[in-house]
Amino acid sequence: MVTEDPAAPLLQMQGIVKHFPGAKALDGVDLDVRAGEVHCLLGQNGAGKSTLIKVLAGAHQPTAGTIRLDGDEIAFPHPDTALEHGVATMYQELDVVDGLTVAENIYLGHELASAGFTLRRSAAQRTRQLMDRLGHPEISPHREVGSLSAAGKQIVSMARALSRDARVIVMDEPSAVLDSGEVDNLFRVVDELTEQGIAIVYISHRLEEIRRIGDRITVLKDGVTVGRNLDVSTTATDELIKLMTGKNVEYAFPERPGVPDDAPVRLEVTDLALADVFSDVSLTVRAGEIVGLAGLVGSGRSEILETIYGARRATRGRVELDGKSLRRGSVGAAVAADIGLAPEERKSQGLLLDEPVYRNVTLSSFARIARGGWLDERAERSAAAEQAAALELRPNDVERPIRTLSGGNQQKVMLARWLVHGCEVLLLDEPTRGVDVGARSEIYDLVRRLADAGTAVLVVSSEIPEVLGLSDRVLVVSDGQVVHEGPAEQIDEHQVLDMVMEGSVA
Amino acid sequence: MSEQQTSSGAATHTPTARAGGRRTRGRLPGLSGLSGATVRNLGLVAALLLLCLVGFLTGGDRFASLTNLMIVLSLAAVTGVIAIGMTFVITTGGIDLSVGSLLGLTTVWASTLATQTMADQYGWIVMVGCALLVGLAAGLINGVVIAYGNVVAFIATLAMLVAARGLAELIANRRTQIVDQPSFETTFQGDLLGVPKIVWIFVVVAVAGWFLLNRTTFGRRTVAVGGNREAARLAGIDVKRHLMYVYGLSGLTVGIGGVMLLARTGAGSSTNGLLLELEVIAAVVVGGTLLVGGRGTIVGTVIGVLIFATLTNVFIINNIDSSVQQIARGAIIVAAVLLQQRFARRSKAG
Amino acid sequence: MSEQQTSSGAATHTPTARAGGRRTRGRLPGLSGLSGATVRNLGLVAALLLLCLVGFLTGGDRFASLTNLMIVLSLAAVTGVIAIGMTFVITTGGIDLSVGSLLGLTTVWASTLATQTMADQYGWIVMVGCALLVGLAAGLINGVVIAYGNVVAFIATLAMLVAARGLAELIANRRTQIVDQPSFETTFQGDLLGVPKIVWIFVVVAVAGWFLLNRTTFGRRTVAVGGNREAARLAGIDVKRHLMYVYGLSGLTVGIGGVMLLARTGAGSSTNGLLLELEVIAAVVVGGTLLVGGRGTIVGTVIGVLIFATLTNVFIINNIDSSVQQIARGAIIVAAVLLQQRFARRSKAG
Amino acid sequence: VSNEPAEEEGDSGETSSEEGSAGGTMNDEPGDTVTIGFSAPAADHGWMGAITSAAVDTADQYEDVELRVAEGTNDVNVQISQIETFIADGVDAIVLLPFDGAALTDVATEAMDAGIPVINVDREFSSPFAARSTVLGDNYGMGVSAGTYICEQLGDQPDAVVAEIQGIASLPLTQDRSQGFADALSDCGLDVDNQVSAEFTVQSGEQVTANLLQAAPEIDAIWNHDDDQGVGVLQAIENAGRDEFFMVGGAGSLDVMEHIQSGDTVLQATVVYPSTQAADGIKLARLVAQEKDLDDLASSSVPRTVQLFAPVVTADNVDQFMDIGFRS
Ligand SMILES: Nc1ncnc2c1ncn2[C@@H]1O[C@H](COP(=O)(O)OP(=O)(O)OP(=O)(O)O)[C@@H](O)[C@H]1O
Ligand SMILES: Nc1ncnc2c1ncn2[C@@H]1O[C@H](COP(=O)(O)OP(=O)(O)OP(=O)(O)O)[C@@H](O)[C@H]1O
Ligand SMILES: [Mg+2]
Ligand SMILES: [Mg+2]
Repeated sequence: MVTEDPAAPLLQMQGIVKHFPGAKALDGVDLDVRAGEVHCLLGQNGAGKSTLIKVLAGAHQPTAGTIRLDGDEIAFPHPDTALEHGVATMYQELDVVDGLTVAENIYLGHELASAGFTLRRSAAQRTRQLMDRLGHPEISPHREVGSLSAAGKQIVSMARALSRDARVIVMDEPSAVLDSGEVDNLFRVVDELTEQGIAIVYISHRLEEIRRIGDRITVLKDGVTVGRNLDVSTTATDELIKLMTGKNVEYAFPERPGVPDDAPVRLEVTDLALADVFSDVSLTVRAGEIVGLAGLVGSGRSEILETIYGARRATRGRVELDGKSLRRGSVGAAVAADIGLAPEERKSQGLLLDEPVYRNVTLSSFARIARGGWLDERAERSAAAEQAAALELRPNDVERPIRTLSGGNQQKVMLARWLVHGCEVLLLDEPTRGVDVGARSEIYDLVRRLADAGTAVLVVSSEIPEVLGLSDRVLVVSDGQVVHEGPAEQIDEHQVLDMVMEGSVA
Repeated sequence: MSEQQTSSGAATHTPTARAGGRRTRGRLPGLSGLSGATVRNLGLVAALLLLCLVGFLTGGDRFASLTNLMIVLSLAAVTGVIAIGMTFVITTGGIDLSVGSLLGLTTVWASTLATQTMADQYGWIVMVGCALLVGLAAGLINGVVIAYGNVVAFIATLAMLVAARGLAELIANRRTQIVDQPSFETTFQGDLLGVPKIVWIFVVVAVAGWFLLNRTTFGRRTVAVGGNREAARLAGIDVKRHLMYVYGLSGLTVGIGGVMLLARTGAGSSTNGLLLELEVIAAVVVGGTLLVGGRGTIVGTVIGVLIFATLTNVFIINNIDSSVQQIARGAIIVAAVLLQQRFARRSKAG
Repeated sequence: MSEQQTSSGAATHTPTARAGGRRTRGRLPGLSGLSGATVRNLGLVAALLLLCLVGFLTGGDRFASLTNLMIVLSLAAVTGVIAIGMTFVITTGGIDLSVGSLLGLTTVWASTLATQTMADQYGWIVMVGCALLVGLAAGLINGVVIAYGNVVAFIATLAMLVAARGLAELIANRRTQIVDQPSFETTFQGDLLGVPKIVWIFVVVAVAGWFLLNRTTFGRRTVAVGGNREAARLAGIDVKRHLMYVYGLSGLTVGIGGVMLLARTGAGSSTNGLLLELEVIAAVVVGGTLLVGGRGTIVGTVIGVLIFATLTNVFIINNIDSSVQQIARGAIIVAAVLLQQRFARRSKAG
Repeated sequence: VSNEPAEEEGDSGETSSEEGSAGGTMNDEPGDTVTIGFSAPAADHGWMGAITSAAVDTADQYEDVELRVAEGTNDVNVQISQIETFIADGVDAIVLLPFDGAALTDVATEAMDAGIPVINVDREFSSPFAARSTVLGDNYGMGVSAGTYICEQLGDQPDAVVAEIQGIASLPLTQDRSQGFADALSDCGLDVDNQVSAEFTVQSGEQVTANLLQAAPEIDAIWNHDDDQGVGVLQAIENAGRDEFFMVGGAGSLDVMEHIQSGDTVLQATVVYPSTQAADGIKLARLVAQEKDLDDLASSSVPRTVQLFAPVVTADNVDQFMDIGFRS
């Protein structure tokens, strides 16, 4: 139900330009959002989506351009002002404070207080209401947010946006850390909100989500609006992808050539267990095989990978590579044995954000790059540049600090690290989280090429279609137990969901 | 052996553990949000009790007496008040190295001939006001340089440390200024209900600090700024202004400490507070406040301060050579932190 | 005026600047990957030059002479060597508060009667070996406590500060031990090619430190550990062992500093190095190494140390009251940091 | 006033300190203008502050003296650099109160070799060639004086409890004082029962004393090394309400002398440790640089060593000492 004239935009952004020192993130972007609609913002990694909504939120000051709310021109010099005008934002980088409780996080900046003293009881009460509304009554208002999973934090972030008297709620890739059950929940809330006439700006790289809830689409490319006022129901996927990438991309998974029966077992995991997280995990990955781990967020898949890798010390069990046992709890031993891990949280677990690309690429390969502890920077650069070219890194410049790369390109750097090192076993945790369509298919192709070259690959992903599409064999994990194992062709998304469905976000 | 036992025990309990784990992520089941802090403080309390036990075993009644308790508390009072302010600073992820030398400056400024003469006319409020104002102003200067000048706190407050000591020397002309102001002395010296007045002040400041940190928007924002500065900014908090206030608060507690020190020693001197900064920071950090910011505990700070004060007391009661004292002190600091961690870990594992 | 000029000058060059900027992200044109650090160092060099200008204007030839240069360099040498080690520690995101008191300990240990007697037999190597070993061992203990005991560096090294001072007092029995060992004196005292030998040592250590940080895997790991500890761990670096080595390195540089100080003063005393830690850290941080870790610059550190040494020199030459000196010193520290930031910003904007 | 008859027969300890007042000797006649470099440790306690102030005041009295004051520092490395700067500047004389005598010996020798006379004050160099002249306090003697005084008072009570409050324990001078004190006490069969060390500061004096009083429930006598920290010591005693003992101070601040005079505290005596040493040093340096003699002496030149006496000030003789007391 839309309350006002549906055509009159509630929010209008015109000619937004934003320059960062040395980089133009936005170069004239237009966006108009109507009350009660879900307006989707599409674009490749680095297209400027997050920058645009940060301008809208008052977190960045635009170099040029105007913002109108209800037709009145308005400026948001601080995040505060935007919030006061009813523009609430869920940011892409989780914006919660670990040391505060759920209720305190939700009311941060607009605390319920009298004379400076916080009113904890009413804050808790309202938080409970918000959590009920979001379908998570089990998250207590007094729980410390640091103890929540990424999905739980995303829910707190959403509750915070709801706690503001918002007319426009901006969601920057909210589903990236959510699994399908959670996404359903999210969409139910979005429906509720739009019925109240609240406008939603929704950013996601998953086109199927946009098909489900979107009304209209704006497409950004290189900081410019290239598609506006596109109707979700009538715009073809090919067309969207073409707008975003400027070319036709096959949005499909690579062929599965099939693993020959005599392929040797590269990685063998026997009865692996980590106290309180998972137990009795046994699996094998053969040379040239891609094995997927499917499951809900929080089911323990990341821990399985990290334990195999030695980043966590297994309480029980064995990990063997080509028949040789690996030392327990030693990443060094795993790396020396040519096992590589591309971790789940690229930024916090994988990259040195201020260091240039080439140093990130060679970080695990000193044994190859250095002689007697002395680095050969030229060799480093050329090794990195070679991989950058092969992976079509954009921009193809290995001197650039990683921080300035988009998510998809950062992920490519992570892969390049293990390509330079040369891996027999590659462990990939959420390899396409926050990665745009174009880069996604490149990553799929790359993984497949690696497998074809004889690498054993173990992939974790929360997007079930991705696991099913990419892997040769799938293991379904629920609550720390492997509940199913079988070829990927013989199982579909619904069956997987049925197997894992009694999980929880918190 | 014991590992085997633990893991098999865990296996038996796995269903419950997982169920509980789902709600509280591996914390002890049934404890609310505060439990983490409480458990960490348990380790500290254990360290303090251990120290007291040693004190009792070696010192007997000389240690375990009411008088001695008051001595320890008086000893802890000045450091303690300043440590309360420092807890806020460290919770924001900052540091304030200037507290020691500012303590000297406030005592000097509040006890100049001019101030004391004015106090003879208008009462002790002049001296107290002077100390508080000087502390607050210096703290705000720190805050402005750090928040608006983007100078890293370590350097900004180190500069203040050096400068304030110089200023104090200039003002005092390197002499010790004796407090001879009856209204000040009667108000702040001596006991109230058998407890030294400066200990009362410490108690009041600690309680006020606890409420400020845990029950007010100011305190919650302090945690937010330290825990995730960008998130705090995006939530609409004026981070810079808040940082300025926090350093101002630290300066203010130094001012209060200055008044207390004047009352206790009866003299203002530019040498007051020499090396105090390290002791205060150590007490706060041993107390469990994270140096990287985002978590602060007033209770922990108070216990931390008491541990250091008790340590000094036990040493002197046992008439220990001062060099040996230092070696022992170093070892005990590390031991206390390790003990605290052990508790924290065990609570997680259990 | 001059600002106007600079900006219009920049405008003329805009096309080139942009072309370069596309490759190097807003760095000054034509500078390679190191340019960020270089530009930041420019600000520091400017601060140092400014200071020298003041020195020249006020002191004339008394300042601008070769003798005076050597005086400044000798003053900087001991602090400088220790600051090199500290740069590594701070680059990992840690801190080492124990350097001052370890300096005292190494000078004492290397100049005991026993050591000197052995040195009479086996040569100066005994004293040097003793200083280096003591420094290294203490540093490694710091490292073990920090890396494997998970004690936060501030506290662990503070404990070492206290304990080492106590130990030094015990060993020296609180007396100053005079160096009376000819082979040591002839080897380390006096000049070589007109430059004091301790300055040569400083130069060698600084150059070695630069290579170690910028051209070896050890240095790269140091930056990685400080930049993102978890990422370093997952990349296969043994973070704990590396941290232990880094603190060991810091201890080793203190040992070298101890040898230099023994040569300079001819006496070992437990009071050597009092409060040196703050000065060293200040020099490193003013030099541009980030306290949060992940970025370290040896060149910056050397300039930072030189700034502090020159400041002392200029003050003495100008016969400024020592209280006023301290106030000025505080102000100048802040000014230097602000100047450096200004350069860094302008370079980005250009 | 330096030739007052009283002084000739009385305490010789005053000889040197009396020179601090505006004198009328021949040597005070203006001569060639001389530049004197002065370096001392950080003025981080009252006595050291008084040292520097007295030096500056004395230099101000002479229009022919230009004084260069280096920043007070407790870092021997920096202090060496200060002396090096003085040498490079070619000052006419250097007055040096080293933070650590041994550590500054080499550089002082260098100065002497460069023809710049060095007057060593208070903390002695380890080589006789490092100074033209040395003005010494008598730290050991100070301890002896304090111990002897306590012996006089308590000599008949072999089990009397004696406590000692040191200054900074790690300084050699503290060790000298304690040694003298212990030696003197042992002469009459006493020993130190409780020993604590403060930091020469008021605050630390108060802190350790509060604890000391708790550690020792019955005390007969306390010797406190330093009157500056004594302010805190006295306050702690007052806070604790204790008065069963008497106390002897050290250094001789004016406040302490006033207390002794009025008898309103447990302070019965103090041992003088002249804060005018550096002032004497300046005077000597001026004479040496102008190549004059010390005309109060019969011998023809400035003496190599002037060791100041450490007299005990009690209520009986305090009036004589009031004017050399320093405001701590
Ligand atoms: N603070 C900054 N400083 C410099 N450049 C920046 C900054 N923030 C963003 N950029 C650059 O601006 C461009 C747009 O980035 P933005 O984060 O808006 O992309 P996005 O569309 O949200 O991508 P993603 O889908 O990966 O989230 C990128 O090239 C990025 O490198
Ligand atoms: N540090 C920790 N302490 C205790 N329990 C933990 C910790 N980290 C994770 N867990 C528990 O381990 C389980 C699995 O966590 P995790 O979120 O990594 O799984 P996942 O399947 O990889 O999900 P995601 O898709 O979010 O990565 C969860 O039940 C979580 O509660
Ligand atoms: Mg984005
Ligand atoms: Mg995961």
